[in-house]
Amino acid sequence: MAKIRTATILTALIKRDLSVAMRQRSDLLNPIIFLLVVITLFPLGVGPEPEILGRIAPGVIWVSALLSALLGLERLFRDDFRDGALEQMLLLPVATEWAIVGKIFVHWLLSAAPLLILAPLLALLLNLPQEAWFTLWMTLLLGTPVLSSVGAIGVALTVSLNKGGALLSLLLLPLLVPLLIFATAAIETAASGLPALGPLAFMGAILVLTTTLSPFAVHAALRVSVN
Amino acid sequence: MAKIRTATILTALIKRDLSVAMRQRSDLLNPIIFLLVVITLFPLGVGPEPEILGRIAPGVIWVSALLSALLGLERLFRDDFRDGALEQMLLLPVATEWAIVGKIFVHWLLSAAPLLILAPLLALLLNLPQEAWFTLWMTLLLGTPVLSSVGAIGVALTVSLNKGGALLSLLLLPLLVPLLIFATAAIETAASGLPALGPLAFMGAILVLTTTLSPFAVHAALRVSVN
Amino acid sequence: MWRWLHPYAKPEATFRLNQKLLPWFAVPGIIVLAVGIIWGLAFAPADYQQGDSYRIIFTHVPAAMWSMGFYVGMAIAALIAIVWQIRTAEWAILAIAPVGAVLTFISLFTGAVWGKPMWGTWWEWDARLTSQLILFFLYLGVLALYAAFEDERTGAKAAGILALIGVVNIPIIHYSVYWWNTLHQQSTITQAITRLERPSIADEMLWPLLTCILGFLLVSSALVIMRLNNEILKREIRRPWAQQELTGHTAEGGQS
Amino acid sequence: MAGLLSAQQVTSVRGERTLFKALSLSLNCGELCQVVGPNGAGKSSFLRICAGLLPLQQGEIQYQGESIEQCRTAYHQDLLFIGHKAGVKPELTAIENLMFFAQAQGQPFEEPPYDVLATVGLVGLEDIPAQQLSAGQQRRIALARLWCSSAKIWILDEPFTSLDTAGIELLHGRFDEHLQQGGAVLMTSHQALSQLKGAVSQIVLEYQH
Amino acid sequence: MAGLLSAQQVTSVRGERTLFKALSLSLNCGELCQVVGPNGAGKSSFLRICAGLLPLQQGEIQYQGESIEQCRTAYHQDLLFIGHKAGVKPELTAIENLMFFAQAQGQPFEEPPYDVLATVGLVGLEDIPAQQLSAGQQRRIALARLWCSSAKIWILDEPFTSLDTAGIELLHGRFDEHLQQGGAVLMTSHQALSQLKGAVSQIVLEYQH
Ligand code: HEM
Ligand SMILES: Nc1ncnc2c1ncn2[C@@H]1O[C@H](COP(=O)(O)OP(=O)(O)OP(=O)(O)O)[C@@H](O)[C@H]1O
Ligand SMILES: Nc1ncnc2c1ncn2[C@@H]1O[C@H](COP(=O)(O)OP(=O)(O)OP(=O)(O)O)[C@@H](O)[C@H]1O
Ligand SMILES: [Mg+2]
Ligand SMILES: [Mg+2]
Repeated sequence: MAKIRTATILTALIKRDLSVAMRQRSDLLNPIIFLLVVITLFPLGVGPEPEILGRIAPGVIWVSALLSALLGLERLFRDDFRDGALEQMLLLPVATEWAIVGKIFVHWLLSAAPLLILAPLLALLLNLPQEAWFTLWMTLLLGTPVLSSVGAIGVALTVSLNKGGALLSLLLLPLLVPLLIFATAAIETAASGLPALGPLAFMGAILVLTTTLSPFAVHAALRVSVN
Repeated sequence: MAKIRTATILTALIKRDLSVAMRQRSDLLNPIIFLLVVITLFPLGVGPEPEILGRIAPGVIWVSALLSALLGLERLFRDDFRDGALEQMLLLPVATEWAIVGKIFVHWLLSAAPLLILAPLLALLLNLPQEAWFTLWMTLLLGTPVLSSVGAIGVALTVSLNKGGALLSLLLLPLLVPLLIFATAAIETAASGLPALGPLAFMGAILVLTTTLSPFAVHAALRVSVN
Repeated sequence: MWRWLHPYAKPEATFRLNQKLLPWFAVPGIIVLAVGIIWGLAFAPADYQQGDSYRIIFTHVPAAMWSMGFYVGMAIAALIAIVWQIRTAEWAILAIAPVGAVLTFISLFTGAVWGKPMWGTWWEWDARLTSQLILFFLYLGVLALYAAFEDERTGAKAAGILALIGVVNIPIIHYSVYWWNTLHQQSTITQAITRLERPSIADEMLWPLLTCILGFLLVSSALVIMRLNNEILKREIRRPWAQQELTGHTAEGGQS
Repeated sequence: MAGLLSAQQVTSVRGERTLFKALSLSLNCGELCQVVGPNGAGKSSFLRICAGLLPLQQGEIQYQGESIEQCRTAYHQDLLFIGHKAGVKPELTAIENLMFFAQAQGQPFEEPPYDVLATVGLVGLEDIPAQQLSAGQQRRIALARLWCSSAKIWILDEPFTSLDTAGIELLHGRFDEHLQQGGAVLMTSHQALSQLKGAVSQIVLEYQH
Repeated sequence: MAGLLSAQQVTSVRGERTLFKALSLSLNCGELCQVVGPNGAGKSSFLRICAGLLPLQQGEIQYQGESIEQCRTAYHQDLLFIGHKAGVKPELTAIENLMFFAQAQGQPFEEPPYDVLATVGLVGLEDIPAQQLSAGQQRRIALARLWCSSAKIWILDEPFTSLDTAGIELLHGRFDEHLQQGGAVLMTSHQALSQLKGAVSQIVLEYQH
């Protein structure tokens, strides 16, 4: 019975957050615009040689995924903090960690889903060798939840401050570097025709680790921030 | 006399916004570290070959410019809208356009000035050919105010629920892309040892156009949003 | 654990303990460090490949090792602060962070200076170098987050959470040379210590190096202890014992 | 007996100021307690401590004789807290906000609760985002939760803010009903609660310099 | 004579609802006008129209006989508007907020206005960001503007919100002073202004379905 309750509350929370996001559709577009600009920028900057483009493609796609996740991150708790919805969340009759999982999921859905859909297009535009496409997609699938859940910790820590995104990214990017390294390693291995299971397994481990631990860290951080 | 008044009010506004952004002296450092962190990501993702790094350097630096502009953009009017400072701004006894210029200026100062200061260091770290340094700097100088003032229109439109907002922020994209194209063209011309006056002149034209027109557009957008 | 920690939850007890410990770190620290440096710079033989430039090792390696060690120490303090809500542990985070940041900076700087003759470049985006740079950013992040809060306790707690999470970077720094085949050489010394075998480095170079490592540890610890005591005094300034401490009415160690 | 909700020897320090020391409260079923005091005395802080949102320096808050840290979920299931910031999402309509609140409290409606909206006087405004409603109407959305929750303990921080006289009367009626059904209310207000039928106990906080 | 501020046959439509039709007002020096009506009647809308923040469908607002569109700057120089959202920056301290307001109104202080803060009861809280103050204390920062402005026309939307009784009394005293000095006040409040010495005219708005 208690289990079912948790599920109801969680779906209610997710549904609400999704409809809030859908009302402010323009905010949804910001990360996508950013992605598109980045992807157009590099061929322009580097010149059209397909070979070089292909080499930098994994890095460029991943760095932009990282940065565009950052763009939407602030909104994760900030608006809720300002209008009091965050305290109500802490008062929900479920373990707050579940509610946090819900919020992280919504952020992931809004920021990563477009990326996962656009990934083949980006790979094509940037001339990534075809062998690596699937691996790229896998790294994004495994890695973007990590971006959202680690990012949530940073936002939770800074939500009561009115600091710009700079502080947030200063806190977060160092934590995310391992992910970036494994992801690009995997794609590069795949591009050279080898199986990339090793780095992908590492990413899976990171994924499991962060998604299970981060709700607790976020909860601790929120309790510090909301007072 | 009326002129002096405008200047006083404008400085008051700028001073206030700056102190909102910088509660402590240490806040000044944040954007700088942020840039360094972002720049660190690319070599990690793309690989350390100096030659490739040098080629993507303009793109990388411009992406960071775009990101830091977008990161701060939301704050430009949204917080003011939520706490009522925006209506007070519309009631100031000066032409509202001036106040808007002030706000855009603050955004530019906070997002672009650190970049302009650090640009040589970034160029060094990323191995950009020395001939292109000055041109890179010029493109940033001419381009970043465009980011701020075009971005302001988008934020003003979306500051309250505004159905048209989503569409219009998509329209901003086509405005930004020419800017990027000219910027990278200029840097490349310079890197190959030729004078890059042509593209720079175009950028100057875009700059003049957007900075003179955007305050009026922003004002119109705000009057729609704040009601 | 709690029973052991509990007495030091009282700032005054920690302060007294620190006062007793400080001379045991500071004095030997300075002596050992001086001996190690002079030994390393003046008496150890020149390297047959690198000549004299290898002598940077005597600052580079200790600084690099302890930059990581102090981060772990800071994370442990953070854990204690979060789990048991002990204020002294919160202050310990703040006492360690700047010292650690300086150590990290020294290792980066000496590494870069050493890299120029060795690899022909100041900086390379190699995995070890980059992860060490990230350690520097982490230290700065902890300091920046703390400074960002108006309320010190909130700031310390937030910084503590970040410090704890950042620990993931430490194994990355250490194993980066194994996971990625890069410029930076693999650990000879740490490996030797953990595997109890003779390191592949000449004894005449090893001993001064070990002396320097010990010296760095002692001196840095002394700095941390001093900073911690300052912090305690600053926060407890209104308490009678701190007043007495400052005005110096009671004899040293008179009451505890 | 410990009472439904009790605070024991609670002390709160914010910044460098001690707001109150050794404050105690015992709230039983059918009781309403009003916390009064000048601006900045610490009323909201006390309410937030009671709701478990703010750490307290000393003392304990108990729900049915158990510390609220221990029985967090059970307590929150039985608690309805509305603070200065009401937690109404400005982007969503009144109905959407209400549906969410009901679901979150474990009382999902089968269909949109138009009757509740009618009670609080929001007929005809169902489809407008809360942001576009007047101050009082936004407050009414938050207060509509009082009509669709089974929580026994209500903690309300200045619920009358922005309400017109009719709204205040309505709320008084609802309080009476709730108390008769065995609920309890802990609230602050700068206005006297003279219209209430039941007894009102008061806790007076002074502004400590 | 046209009066200091006058509204002529003002009509306002929001969404699909006509809030009020052909509403007129004439406010002279030394007069206070209170707009009353239930939640959502359109009081705030009317005040915002008078301040020039909201477009009106029909009619005109005049300042000293001139349409406020024409003499916008002069009007805004003589106007002090405090709405539901008071425009106090939560990141800044009380002093910083006040200094900005004074400068923006063209009355820069030579030095920080500690006396004004003392008047509104914020002594000892000068250095705390407004965010960390209580609801009533934040309101007091906004209202402190009434003590450091030379504006003749005050338009205040529910200024008593969150204030304790002492604060409300203080505000009444300030209103009396302002009216005696020849100022004018247009305000809304759900509370009666019984403590005022001068006469209060009322505009009653009904909720139009
Ligand atoms: C900026 C550049 C550099 C950085 C950031 C850096 C960083 C580090 C770090 C973090 C360690 C400690 C590793 C551990 O204890 O696990 C270390 C150790 C060491 N570094 Fe560097 N380093 C740099 C450049 C160099 C250069 C140019 C050399 C010489 C070729 C060098 C030689 C060593 C040696 C011999 C050790 C000791 C390894 C051991 O035996 O454990 N480093 N360095
Ligand atoms: N931004 C807005 N956009 C569209 N409609 C609005 C907006 N603000 C208010 N309205 C509508 O105008 C009507 C009147 O609102 P107004 O704020 O003027 O009421 P009010 O008399 O001040 O009420 P209260 O006593 O609750 O403050 C409301 O029914 C509301 O739906
Ligand atoms: N987030 C916060 N951080 C630090 N101090 C705070 C915070 N919120 C409130 N305070 C301080 O606590 C004191 C009491 O605030 P509280 O909100 O409890 O007062 P209150 O009695 O509810 O007043 P009001 O009637 O104005 O709502 C205030 O002096 C304020 O400075
Ligand atoms: Mg309060
Ligand atoms: Mg109103």
